Order: sequence, then structure tokens, then C-alpha cells
Amino acid sequence: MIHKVITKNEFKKFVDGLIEENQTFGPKQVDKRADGSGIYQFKEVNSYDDMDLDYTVTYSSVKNFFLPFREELSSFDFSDKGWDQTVEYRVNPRVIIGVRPCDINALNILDKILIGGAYPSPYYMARRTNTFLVGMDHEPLDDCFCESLGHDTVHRGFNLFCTDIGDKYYLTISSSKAFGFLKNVKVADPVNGDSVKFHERRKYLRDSFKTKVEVAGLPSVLDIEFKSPVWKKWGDKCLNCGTCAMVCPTCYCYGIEETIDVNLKSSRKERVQYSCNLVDFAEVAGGHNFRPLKEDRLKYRFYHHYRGFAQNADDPICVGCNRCGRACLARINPKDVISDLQMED
Amino acid sequence: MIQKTNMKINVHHLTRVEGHGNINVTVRDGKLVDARWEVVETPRFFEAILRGKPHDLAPTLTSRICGICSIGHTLASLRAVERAMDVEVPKNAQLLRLLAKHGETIQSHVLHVFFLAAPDLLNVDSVIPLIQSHPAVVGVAVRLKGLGNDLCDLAAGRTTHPVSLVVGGLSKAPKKKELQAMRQRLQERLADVATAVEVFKGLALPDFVRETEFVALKGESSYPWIGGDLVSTDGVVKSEDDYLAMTNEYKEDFTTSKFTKLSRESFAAGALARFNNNYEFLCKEAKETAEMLGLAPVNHNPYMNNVAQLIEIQHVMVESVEIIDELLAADLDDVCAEYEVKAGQGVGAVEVPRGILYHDYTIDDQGSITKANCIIPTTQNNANIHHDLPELVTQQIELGKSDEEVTKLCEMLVRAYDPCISCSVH
Amino acid sequence: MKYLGIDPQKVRVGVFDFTGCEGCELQLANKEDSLLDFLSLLEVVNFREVSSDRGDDYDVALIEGNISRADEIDRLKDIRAKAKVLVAIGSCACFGGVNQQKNRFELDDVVKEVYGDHKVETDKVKRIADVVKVDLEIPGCPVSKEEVERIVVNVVLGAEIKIPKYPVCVECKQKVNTCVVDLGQICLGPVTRAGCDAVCPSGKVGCLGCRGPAEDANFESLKQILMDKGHSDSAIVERLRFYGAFNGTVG
Amino acid sequence: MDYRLPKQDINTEPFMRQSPRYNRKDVFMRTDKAYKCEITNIVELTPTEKLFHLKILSDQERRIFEFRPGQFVMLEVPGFGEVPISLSSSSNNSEYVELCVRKSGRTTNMLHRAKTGAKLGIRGPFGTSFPMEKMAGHNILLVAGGLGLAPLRAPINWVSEYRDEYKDVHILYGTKDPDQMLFTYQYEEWQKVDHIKLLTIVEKANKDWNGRTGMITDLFKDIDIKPDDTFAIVCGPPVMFKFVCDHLDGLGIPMNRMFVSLERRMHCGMGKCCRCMVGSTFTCVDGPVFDYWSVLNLKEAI
Ligand SMILES: Cc1cc2nc3c(=O)[nH]c(=O)nc-3n(C[C@H](O)[C@H](O)[C@H](O)COP(=O)(O)OP(=O)(O)OC[C@H]3O[C@@H](n4cnc5c(N)ncnc54)[C@H](O)[C@@H]3O)c2cc1C
Ligand code: SF4
Ligand code: SF4
Ligand code: SF4
Repeated sequence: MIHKVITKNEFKKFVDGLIEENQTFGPKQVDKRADGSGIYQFKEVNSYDDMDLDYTVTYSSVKNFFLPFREELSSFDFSDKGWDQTVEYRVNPRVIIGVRPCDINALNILDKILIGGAYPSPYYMARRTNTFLVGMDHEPLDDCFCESLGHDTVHRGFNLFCTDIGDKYYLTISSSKAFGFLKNVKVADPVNGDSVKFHERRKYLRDSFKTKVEVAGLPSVLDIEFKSPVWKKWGDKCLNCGTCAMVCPTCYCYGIEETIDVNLKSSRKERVQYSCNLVDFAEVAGGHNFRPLKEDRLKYRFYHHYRGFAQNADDPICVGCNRCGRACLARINPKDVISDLQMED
Repeated sequence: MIQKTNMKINVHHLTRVEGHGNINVTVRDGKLVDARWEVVETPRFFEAILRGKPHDLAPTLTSRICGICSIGHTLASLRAVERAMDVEVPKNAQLLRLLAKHGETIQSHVLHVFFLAAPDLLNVDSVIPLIQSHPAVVGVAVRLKGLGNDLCDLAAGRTTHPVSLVVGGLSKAPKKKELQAMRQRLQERLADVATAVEVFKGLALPDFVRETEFVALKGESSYPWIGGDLVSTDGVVKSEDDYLAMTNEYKEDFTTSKFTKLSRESFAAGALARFNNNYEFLCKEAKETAEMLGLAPVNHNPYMNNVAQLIEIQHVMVESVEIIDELLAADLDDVCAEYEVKAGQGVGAVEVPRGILYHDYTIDDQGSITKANCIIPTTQNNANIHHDLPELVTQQIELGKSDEEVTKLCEMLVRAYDPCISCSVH
Repeated sequence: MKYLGIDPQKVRVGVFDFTGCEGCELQLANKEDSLLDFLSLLEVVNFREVSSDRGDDYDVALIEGNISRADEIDRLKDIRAKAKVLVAIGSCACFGGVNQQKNRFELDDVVKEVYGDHKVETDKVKRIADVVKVDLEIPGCPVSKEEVERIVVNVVLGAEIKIPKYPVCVECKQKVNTCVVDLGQICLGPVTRAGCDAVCPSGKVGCLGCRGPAEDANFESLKQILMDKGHSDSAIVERLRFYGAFNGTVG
Repeated sequence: MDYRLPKQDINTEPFMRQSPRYNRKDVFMRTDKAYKCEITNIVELTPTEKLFHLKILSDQERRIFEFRPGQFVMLEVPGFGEVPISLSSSSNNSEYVELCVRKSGRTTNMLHRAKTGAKLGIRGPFGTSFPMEKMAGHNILLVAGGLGLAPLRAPINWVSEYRDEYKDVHILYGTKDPDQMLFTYQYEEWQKVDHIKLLTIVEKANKDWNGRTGMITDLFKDIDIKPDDTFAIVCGPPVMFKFVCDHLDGLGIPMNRMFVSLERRMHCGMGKCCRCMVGSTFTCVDGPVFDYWSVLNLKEAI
């Protein structure tokens, strides 16, 4: 890991350079809520000024650049006698700018699951390795709780990370590509003052978290509270709309759909992002549903997030961005559900 | 030539038109006894349902009056609401609405000219056999119709029952990139129009003339589509708000659709009426096409409505390119005006593919509709069809035409008006 | 599918319209890029809106619109007797659609409002399933051509048809739309069956539920959420009753 | 100035700590591209179940494909779907695999209409297997309910082939009615040639049935079970295996010597789609074969 500093002016040049040469995505305000607050998403951008880099947090996460909502896994071409299967996982290289630490940590968790396991996903890998990721820190929102989960800072999983230290960015460079690109602009080695500012900034950010969630011991709390009435309380509110999983940076459960084209000559096999909150997630042929009730399904999402699954060494996969809590119309959010559960104890 | 003495034509649920209608003709001893156009469509009573509706749901609701000209209904409804409450619609929203309107005109006219009318001219039952016999023509039709639909999708969110046309403007504007791509497609597809014109040059339309009054919106500086004064070829001019004096609805017992009249016993609206009243505003290319196809104002052959439609397709395609150019130069971030709910009454007149459509609402101070009236172009044309029929049959029996020939000409006559029957019985 | 040793069977269809706007029928002729392929899967033996051919030998009858006059009942029963499979297409056929809003008024009153003293025959609006047995319902106002295509392909191949059980929000999120509830609107997406690709929310207007209820939909919760956001009960109910799809679940 | 990213970068970035275990393309293919096979034979077992013989077409792929009793494959019917199906044949049969499939939904209905010669795809094998070697030297109790005989047939084949290594072998098989009995043509061979004792029972008899009627546990009365020297494999619907295992537990067979095969909805077979989760356990990679003790420890397993 190499550290450098860059003035904000030079940084702008650097970013415009990246944008010029590559397909680039960055945070953009797309709407205003009824209450006046901005709604941001990662969108394709054409210049540095196109972006709202001082955004708070995007409504949907960057996950979907790596796990698209709908992705063709393969296609079949039929002939009278048989078929041919084509598998493609090439993606065009692209740049994403302004990704928050918790979002990068979320990608690291996905890496562990989708690349680290016994069956690495080539589709995910192709997207991950062909994305140049520029991270950037930010002041937390009132309801962010990534600090509680240790995901407020990030050490790997990006090409370049920028920490705002006033008139300069303190750069953490963790890929040769980033190092090479930075040769195009003026960067300097950090002097002592820069490092002091960097640490101050870190501390300031850490101290800014207003929402804390007690996560120690959560796996066993969840195991013990498997039959808790808390689930019904929240389950009754749940719309089972899947919004939480769709915006979540780590939810990765999916379904497969196969569709035959209208000409009957070919078909497509697609991976479709799913959610354990959706009614037929665990329904099997013949109609038996292993999780028939709203509360069963809601509980299950919490179970996955805080209890962890074997693939992920039983670690929580929640990074504490509270996107689900913000997006949920029913105001179901991790902090309240978890504290309810802990009260049960 | 043998004089036909007796003839009975009874077309039950005429095909290749939207909705249900019957043609009944009786000729006895060489004399026409009765010739009528009966609309038997089941009425849906939209005006009654509209009472008590929140004003912002009215466009969504009335869109469902007609599946073919749903954008037209939405726009007329919006215009009525907006004029009742004095809502100022931003310029760019107006342009986008017009673009959606043009998409609908293309889609609807193509459907009529190629899918519904052309089979008669080529002596087949439907467009389906033409896929094999006239692939080039079908190709043109499918591409142009696709273009119209995509233009609607782009400007209004969906072609049948638009989604983003809302009171005050548009809930969402298309992206400039998409507009740019559409502009290119519009220009490329003009070649298809040229092909269609070539095909039409070779087809003979029935030669039938009946002196008719034609009613349309009056263009001021351009071919008219949304709002403005009302004119007729008999010299009547009235304001939009005075639409009742332009339509004079009445009810006959044999039909579920109402009838209308103006200076004569009936009048015609639609592409030919617009052409006859606003020829001067057509673009250069469209005028050339008109000349090539032998259409000049004022033309009194109802079958020429098909030709007028083809000319309009070309005109709106050219105009759409101009609109897109204007939009590309504009800022499309805000295309919806805020407005205050207030009581009032408003009329919206819109030229939809088949003629002038009027919506008229009275709204209370809660923003709910208390009274509604909608007058549909096909309602206006129904009387004219009804009065064309005896004239056509009389002329044809004088020429000694067979039952089949007369039946076909009657059917083609009704189709020429491109009636939207379920719409007329809304 | 040839590779399985199964021959696709062209379906002989009749398309019939009752009280409605014919927008759903129109969809059959839309989606131009695959229209010719689509038509090659069918043998259209009766489709008054586009063809003068009036055959009686259809296997599948597609029914658009609802029933609002006595003669329609007879016509529908006749079609049912001839068809092997009867499919209700569109919200009008499946739920009564916008036309069922008439049922909130007295019949005499609606006739008088529109026709004055003229007599016009009309009945309360009925769904197709209220009159005859329906084998398959394809909701939507209008139906989505993609869905119709998918269903027809499966019918031709004799494969089971799957339609989403989850609500519109899923598709809406997948399109990375801004939630219109956040913008202050009422949206029925959370309780409405997906399959429309969230067209309405994608156009930034709230879903009105034309596709009917999603499975295990949570009406109480949605109503509570919307009321908490300041929407009136009547505004919510007005929307729930718009297409008649939720008449069984709301008062 | 150059900011252009390389066209394609299949190698990992150094910042990713988890370097992939496999990053060679041909290895990916095994999980994402199906082995193409041909249906060489179809045996109609009952009105709703058919046995398909599938031959992997490529010699090389056929050689790679090895499995153990209890494992399953993802069977691809292109255009219609991909479904998990237990391998029902002998793991020593390297010529073709046998899959016994019930007609129960979109994919399996189409499969039932397929003719000999049709091409399908399989991925796998996936999942855990029955510990056949560990069971050697002991009595074996194989209990199946309904379609449960399909996954059980692989261990049956194993036991037949290595018959000397096992002591007493019993198959207890129960179905709702006699028509649903699978593999009836093999019963004689199992009993006469392989010296496996087979007991069958149905819940509802018909006029042709002169065997026993009742619940599967009724059969336990007829055999002598030595709890400390017996391994059991139980396959069937959850209610059935719970019933049987609890009964065996009562008899004193340790829970970690009873094995069951779980069934959940699956879309990948690789521990990714999460559809098959039971509590925090993947049925596809941690199962489908579990010992009964583990099953009791799984949340929402039964
Ligand atoms: C480990 C395992 C072994 C199995 N072995 C056999 C066997 O040997 N023989 C047999 O007939 N059946 C077996 N099944 C069940 C079989 O997988 C289902 O019957 C089949 O998936 C139904 O698919 P469908 O498309 O016909 O049904 P649909 O209801 O149309 O299913 C749609 C999709 O849901 C999933 N799904 C639905 N039901 C199940 C289910 N019960 N299990 C897993 N996924 C499901 C599949 O991905 C399927 O494509 C096994 C299941 C598992 C998990
Ligand atoms: S928790 Fe909220 S966002 Fe998630 S499914 Fe339930 S209602 Fe939807
Ligand atoms: S706009 Fe409607 S459909 Fe979309 S997420 Fe919000 S509530 Fe759901
Ligand atoms: S969003 Fe709702 S109203 Fe709109 S098409 Fe879909 S289901 Fe119908």
C-alpha cells in the first residue's frame, strides 16, 4: 500500500482523465424526496462536474455493477437434433468513482462468498476485476451504523482511496493500475502535516457516528430468539416487497429464469436478483412453502445478515449502511429489530 | 346492364374496425328503402363515472376510453383539467406531449392504412396473408408502426395508456441520448414512407363523392393538434369553449352512439377534414406527396381519408424531427408545473387520429370532478357515415353493381373513416 | 422443442372483445421487432379487429373486456362452448377494469347522466369469470406484450406458465427508479403483482394496481404507511378500487 | 497521458485478498456450462415417475464425471429450467447415469415428454454423500418413503456391488398406494442375488396388493435391529424421516449413524443462490446428506 497526496485541482484533472478514456460511473443526485433531501444513485457521468461527490450515500448500492439485477448466464441455440450452449462473461472495463468505505467492505464480503468459495463465480470475477474503483470517505448520516460493524474504514478491495484532508486528498493506492494512472498528474509524498490531518480526519469521522448497534453475540442471540414474538411484530409490517435486499450492498441471493425466444430458435438463462423476503423464495414444486409467513421470511433475512452463513465463515454480512432501513417503506430497520431482540434476552 | 331490383345488405359486427357496428341496407324495386349505420357497442358511461373522481385521476381513467388513441384522450383530459384550474404547462412539456401525440398519429394511421384498409385494396381478409404475398409492404408497415409506438414510449412512458403525462406537464422527461437516437430513426424511416407512397400510387380508391362539411381545429401557424379555434369548410369558426355549438349532439334510437351535426345534416372530422381545412400548414414534403397522390383541398371523397392519413404520417414525422431539435437545445430537468387546486370549468379540444376530441370538466374546490362531457370524433363521424351510405348505395345500384360489390364498398366506406366505435360509445 | 423430440403446436386462436377499450387486443399487434415471429406461432381464425376471417374452430379464445349487457353473456357462453382454453386478457376481463367503477352508481342514474331520457340497455359490470369458467388470466391495463409472448411461447410448447408472485416493487427496484412514495405519491406497487416491468413507477407515477394483488400482499401495512405519510383513506381506497382488482380485499 | 483500462482483465487484481482457487477458464466451465448428454433410454416406472439413462457425450467429460452415492446433479432442460436430481445409478457405472424424475412442475413436465435421443445438460456432481466406507462392517438399514427410493438407489447399488463388506442389509420401503412403488422390477434381484432383505408396505391397498398395509414404522416390528452395530439411511419427505429417525433413536441407534437427504428449492447447487438454506446451512454444499444429529440442530429443518 502506497500513500500519496494530491491537490483537489489535480484530482479533478485525474478524474476527468479517467472519464475521458473509460466508461465511468459516479454519484449523481437523481431526485429530491418530499422532505427536500436528495436521492443519489451511481450513474454514468461525462465529466467531473457531472458528479455530486459530496453526496451522502446512494439509494441503491454499487453491488449491482457486479451482480446485475438481471444477468445472462448463458444462451442456448437450438437445432433439430440438439443445442449449443454459449457462456460469456466478458465485460467492458469501467471506472466507478466515489464509493464509500462500507460499500467497498461490502464488495470484500461478496468477494469472499463469490470468489473465495469452492465454486468461484466467473461472472462476478469478470465484473470485479474489470472495474477500477476509486473510494472516498464521507461524514456519516445520522442513521449509519457501519462503525458498529467495523466497516467505517476500509483497507483493501479498491484501486484507490481518497481521504479528504481539507484542500488535498490523502490517497491510498492499492493497485498498480492506479499507481500508473497517477503518473499523469502531480502527486506528492505525504509530509508529516498530511499524515496528522489524515489521522485527525479518521478520528473525526469515527466520532461522528450517532447510531450504534450492539452486534457482539448477535449470532447466538439470533439462534436463541428463533421463535421470538419480535419476528411477528416486525413481520406484520413487512410488505415482502424485497426492496431491502435490492438496495442492500451484500444481499446476493438469486433465482434462475430460462426464457425461450419468440422465434423458438434460442433461449436465455438468466440470473435474477431475488430476496428471501419474497413469497416464493423457499417454495418447492407442488406448492409447499418452507417459509409461509411474512415473519418467517423477514426473520430469515436478519438471520442471514447477522448470523452469517457457512460460505462466509458465519460472519455477519451486514456492513451497517442502513440502506434497507432508509428504503423500507414500513420503516423496518436493523437497529430497531436488533434492539428489540436484545430486549427479549 | 340489368337493374337490380331487390337488395338486402346486413353486415353484423363489421370487421377490421375498432368496436362493434352493423351496416343495414334494404333496396326494394330498385329503390333504396333504408340504409343505416348502427353502432351496437356496449356503452361504458365514462362521463357518469368521472363524477366525484379526483382531477388527477381523470386523465388515467379517460385514457381507457380508447386503446388506440389513449394518448389523445389523456391529452384532451389534461387540457380540460389544466384549463379549468388555470395550470400553465411548461413549454418543453408541451413539446414532449406533442411528440407523444405524433407517435400516436403515426401508430394509429399506420394501423389503419396498412392493417385495416389495405387488405380491401389487395383483396384479402386481413394483413396476415400479406406477410407472404407482400412482404415489402408489411415490412414498411411494421417498421413504421414500431416507430410510432417507440416514439410514444419515449415521450409518454407507454404507447397504449401513457403513464408519464400528468397534470402540469410530464412526470418524467426522456433522456437526450434517447431523443437523439429517435431523431435519427425518424429520418431513416422517411424512406419507408416514400415506399408506401409508391405502393399507394398504384392502388385505385373507389370513386365516390358526396358534398360534405369538414370540421377541424384551425391552425394558426402550423398544422393543428392540441387546442385552438374550431373551423369548418362551410365557413363556421368558433372558439374551443364553444364546442357544443360545433357538435350539436343528438340521439337516434337505432344506435348506442350519439350523432352530431353543424351546417348540414352531418359533418366529417379526421385526417381528410384536417387536410381540407389546414392544407397550407403541411410541410413541403407532405404537400408533394399530396400532389403525387392526387389529393387537393377541399376533397369530398371519404375514401381519400386513407391518403390524407398517409400524408399526415409523413408530416408528423418531419415535424417530430423539428420538435426533437428544439428539445435537444432545451433544459429538460423540470417539465412539470406546480399548481393550486381550484374550482373551475375547462374544455380540452385535441385533434386525435380520427378527428377532434373534446373533454369538458367542471371541477369543485376540492379538485374533484362534478360534471364531465366527452365528445368523440367517431361520434361526429357516425352521422356522416350514416348519411354517406344511402348516397353510395343509390349511386352503385344505378351502376348496376352486385350485392357483393356494394357490400364491400359499404364496408370500405365505414372503414375509410377509421371509426373507433368503442370510443364513440364511451 | 425439436431437441426433446417434441413438436411445437401452432395454436388456433380466436380473439374476442366485449365491453372495453380494445387496447389489450391492440397489444397483440405491437412489439414490432418480434411481431412476425409471434404471429407465426399462431393461427388466427377469428379476430374481428384485424381480420374478416370468422372461423369457429379455435382452440384458444382470448377474451378482452367485461360483460355489461345481456347479449354479451350469450356470445361469451357460445365462445366458451367452442374453446378448449379460455383466456381472460386485461384488467377489464380479469377484474372488471375501470369499467366496474360504474357499479358504484345506480344504473338508472348513469344512463340518465349520459343519455338523458333515452333508453339504453346496460347491466352491472361483470368479470369474465363471473359468467364462464376462465382457464388463464393475463391481467394488465393494457396487458404487457412481453408477458403475452412468453405465455404464447409456453402454450405452443405445452410448458407450464409461471407468472411472478412477488410485487411490482421488485421490478421497480431493479430499474433503479426513485420510489414515488418518497416523492409524496401513493403507489400500490407493494401489493400489486409484478410482471409489468414497473412501467408506471418507471414513468414516475404511482402504481394503480392494474395487475391485481401479489401473493400474500400486506394491505394493512401499506395502508398504514400511506396514511402515516399524510394520504387520506379515501385517496388510497379510490386507487385500490380503480381497476376493481382489489375489490375483494378493500371496502 | 494515458488513463485507459486494459481491454479485458481476467487475472485478479492484487487488492483482492481472496485469490480464486481456480482461475483457469476450463475449470469455470464445469460449474457454469453443462455437460451435454443424450437420453439413451427411458423407463416408465409409474404414471408420474420415469427413469432416464443419460450418457455424457464427450469422452473426456465422461471420464471426469465421478460421483458418490447421495450426491446430485443439476439437470438442465435448455429453455425450461434446471433442477436438482439425485444420482440414482451405481457410482461405478461410468457409461451412463440414471436419474429417476417425478413429474412435478415446469421443467420436470417437459422432461417427461422428452424422447430417447433428446439432449440435456448436467452440472455436478454436487453435495455431500453417504459415508459408505464408514458403514462397512456393519448392518445397514435403508429406509425409503415414496420417491425417497430414488436417492436411496445409489447406496443400494453400492452395497450390492460391495456386498461382502456389509453385514445384514435391509430395505424398508413404503408408499401411499401400490401404484407408486418404484423399481419393482429390481426387487427380486436385490433379494435373490444381493441377499438384501426387502420389506414393503403401502398406506392404502388396492385389489392387486396382497402385501402389508400400514405406516412404514410398522415394518420395524418384523426385523431385528442391533442398535450398536447398525447404520441407517432414511430418504423420504420430512414428516416421514422424522418419524422414522425418532423411532430408530428410540431403539437406541446413535443419531450420528442415521443419515437423511434433505430437499429444498435450489437454483445453483453451488452455495450461491441461497434458496436451499436451512437455518444457516446450505442444503446443496453442506448437504443434501446430513446425519440426523445435524438435522436436529438445523433451524427450520423439519
Ligand atoms: C438434492 C435434491 C435431490 C432431488 N432429487 C430428486 C430426484 O431424484 N427425483 C425427483 O423427481 N426430484 C428430485 N428432487 C426434487 C426436484 O428437484 C424438484 O421436483 C424439481 O426441482 C421441480 O422442478 P420443476 O421445474 O419441475 O418444478 P417447478 O415447481 O416449476 O419449479 C421451479 C424451480 O424451482 C426449483 N424447485 C422447485 N421445487 C424444488 C425442489 N423440490 N427441490 C429443489 N428445487 C426445486 C427448481 O429450481 C425449479 O426449476 C430433488 C431435489 C433436491 C434438492
Ligand atoms: S423489510 Fe421492508 S423493504 Fe424489506 S421486504 Fe419488508 S417491507 Fe420490503
Ligand atoms: S415506486 Fe412503488 S413500486 Fe416502486 S418501490 Fe416505490 S412503492 Fe414499490
Ligand atoms: S405499475 Fe401498476 S398500474 Fe402500472 S402497469 Fe404495473 S401493475 Fe399496472
